[in-house]
Amino acid sequence: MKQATYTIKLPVFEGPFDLLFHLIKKAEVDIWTVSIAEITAQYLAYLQTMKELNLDIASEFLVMAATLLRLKSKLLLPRPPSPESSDNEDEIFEINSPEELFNRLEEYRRFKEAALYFKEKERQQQKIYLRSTGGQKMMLVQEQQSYYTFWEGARLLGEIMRSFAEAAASGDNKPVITAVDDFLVTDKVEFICARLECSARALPLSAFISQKGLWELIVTFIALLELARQRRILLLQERPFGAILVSLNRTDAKENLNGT
Amino acid sequence: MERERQRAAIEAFLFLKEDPIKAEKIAAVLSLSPEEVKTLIQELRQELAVSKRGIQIYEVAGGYQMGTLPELAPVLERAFGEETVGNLTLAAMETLAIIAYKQPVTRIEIESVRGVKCDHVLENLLKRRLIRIGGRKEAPGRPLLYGTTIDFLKYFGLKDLRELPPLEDESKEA
Amino acid sequence: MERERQRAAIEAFLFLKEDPIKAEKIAAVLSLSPEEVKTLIQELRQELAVSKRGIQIYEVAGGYQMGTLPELAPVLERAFGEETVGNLTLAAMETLAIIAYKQPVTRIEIESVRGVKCDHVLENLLKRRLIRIGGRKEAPGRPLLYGTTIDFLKYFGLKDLRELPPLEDESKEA
Repeated sequence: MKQATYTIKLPVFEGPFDLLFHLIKKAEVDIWTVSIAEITAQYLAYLQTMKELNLDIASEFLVMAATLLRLKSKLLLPRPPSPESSDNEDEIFEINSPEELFNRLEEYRRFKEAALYFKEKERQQQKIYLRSTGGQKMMLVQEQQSYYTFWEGARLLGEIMRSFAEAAASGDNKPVITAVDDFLVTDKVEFICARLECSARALPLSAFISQKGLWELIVTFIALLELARQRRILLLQERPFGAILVSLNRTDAKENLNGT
Repeated sequence: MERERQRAAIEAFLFLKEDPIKAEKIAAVLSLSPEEVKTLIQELRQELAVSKRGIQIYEVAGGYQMGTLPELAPVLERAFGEETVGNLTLAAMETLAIIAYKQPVTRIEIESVRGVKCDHVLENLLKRRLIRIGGRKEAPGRPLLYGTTIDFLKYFGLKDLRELPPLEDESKEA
Repeated sequence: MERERQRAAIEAFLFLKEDPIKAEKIAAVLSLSPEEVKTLIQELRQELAVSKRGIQIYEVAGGYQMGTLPELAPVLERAFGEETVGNLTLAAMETLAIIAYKQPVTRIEIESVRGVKCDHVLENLLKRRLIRIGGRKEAPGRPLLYGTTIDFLKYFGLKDLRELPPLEDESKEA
């Protein structure tokens, strides 16, 4: 869906502001003195040239055009003393006066220029090769998620289990199977929560395993799964294949307790 | 440990470390003051820069990091192949610029500057770890707040955020 | 490209490559002869060695590789702590020694020298890529044959297998 929208030529401009900005520049006039009517006319002309209009992506441009037309019509009328309206500022294009439009365009221009600075910095920086990337240019982190939570994909289950197994196997003790089932899932759940409660930061999986044997391992794993399912804990990972950390889901623990 | 040895140790550190390393950290290991470490690193940097050595030391993201001489980029590119990751788009640059200067900032605030929806761009920047979610704004709907990351500094080779040039108008106002 | 630049490029190469890199390969990229490259590297090596720089160039596994100055090991170990890979156990060393001298060799042969079961150790060495399976012996049961890897040479800083010291008994026999 999203890919298909790129069939039209619009993305030359990064948005209606960008286009407006371009038009103003083309008219070679100062942003403060340019006639709003003139920009509007140019803007509409530009919209006209877009033959195969993809409505989805062009809607923002159309809204902008409407805004400009409204501004133009307002200019023809005597201005009310207090333009009280813009309370619902959820609307990106809620612009009520030419001043406001100019201010916003001006603000946009500043960041647009800052973006050029970044572009130049990027260009410079990409001439420097780092060792960490094995001869590739810097920052090859392309598709890195800042964290995963458990629900974000069953495909992560395998990885979590593997990490868990690794955490369990670290240390010299290999899991030993004992007949005594002295660990109950409910106990372990309590233990995990208590442990997390008094820890300000997220803990690694190994924090919950005392190397007592295979049974405890299984119970711990089930307890963690259960807690994750109830959304009482969060499983965090800073990068793929990184260590998995467990923390309390403090944000909406209450709702989730009733959730299941 | 004599001075020559200390310099060698710093050089070895920077060589082994893949991320920018702070003077404080080096200082702690060598039992030196951070100032001494900084002086030694400046010396080394200077020396490497003047003699145009293949390896240089850069000041990035609050620490120091080794990298190759920029002039060698064409040769190295031939050797190691073209970059695989695309550069950032202009839309991404604009968005990043807004976040860098206005952080912490909400999506709506960014969009109102740019005049376009940014969810897609934000998602991409998050994935590339150039920005992060830094909390929620105490406002209706508790919108997420975005800020830049250390990787952002590394990507652009910036020492810290203060290195950003002042925004044009801000400087006029000041 | 002038000589200084060539040297810088070689330095940058070695810096970026984590594996030993052959003179021929560097030569191909810089459009130089392998002899020229070797001369330049010798110069660089000499210079780094004399001035006891933190980074040195070593001749390993038929190529060149950058590494830190050996004298700095204690400081660096302190700095990186547990980050360094655990050392090999004595059992692993014994097993490696047997494989290095007797390769290609089967598990039974190794075990008959050491007098203990080795499956566990072998598995570990395989994982660490210090040894590899090089085929099967034409014998009953067609057992697997083990040999050492390039990583083995790197791990011990050997140029090639001929650099191994002669086995005590063999030299006596000779």
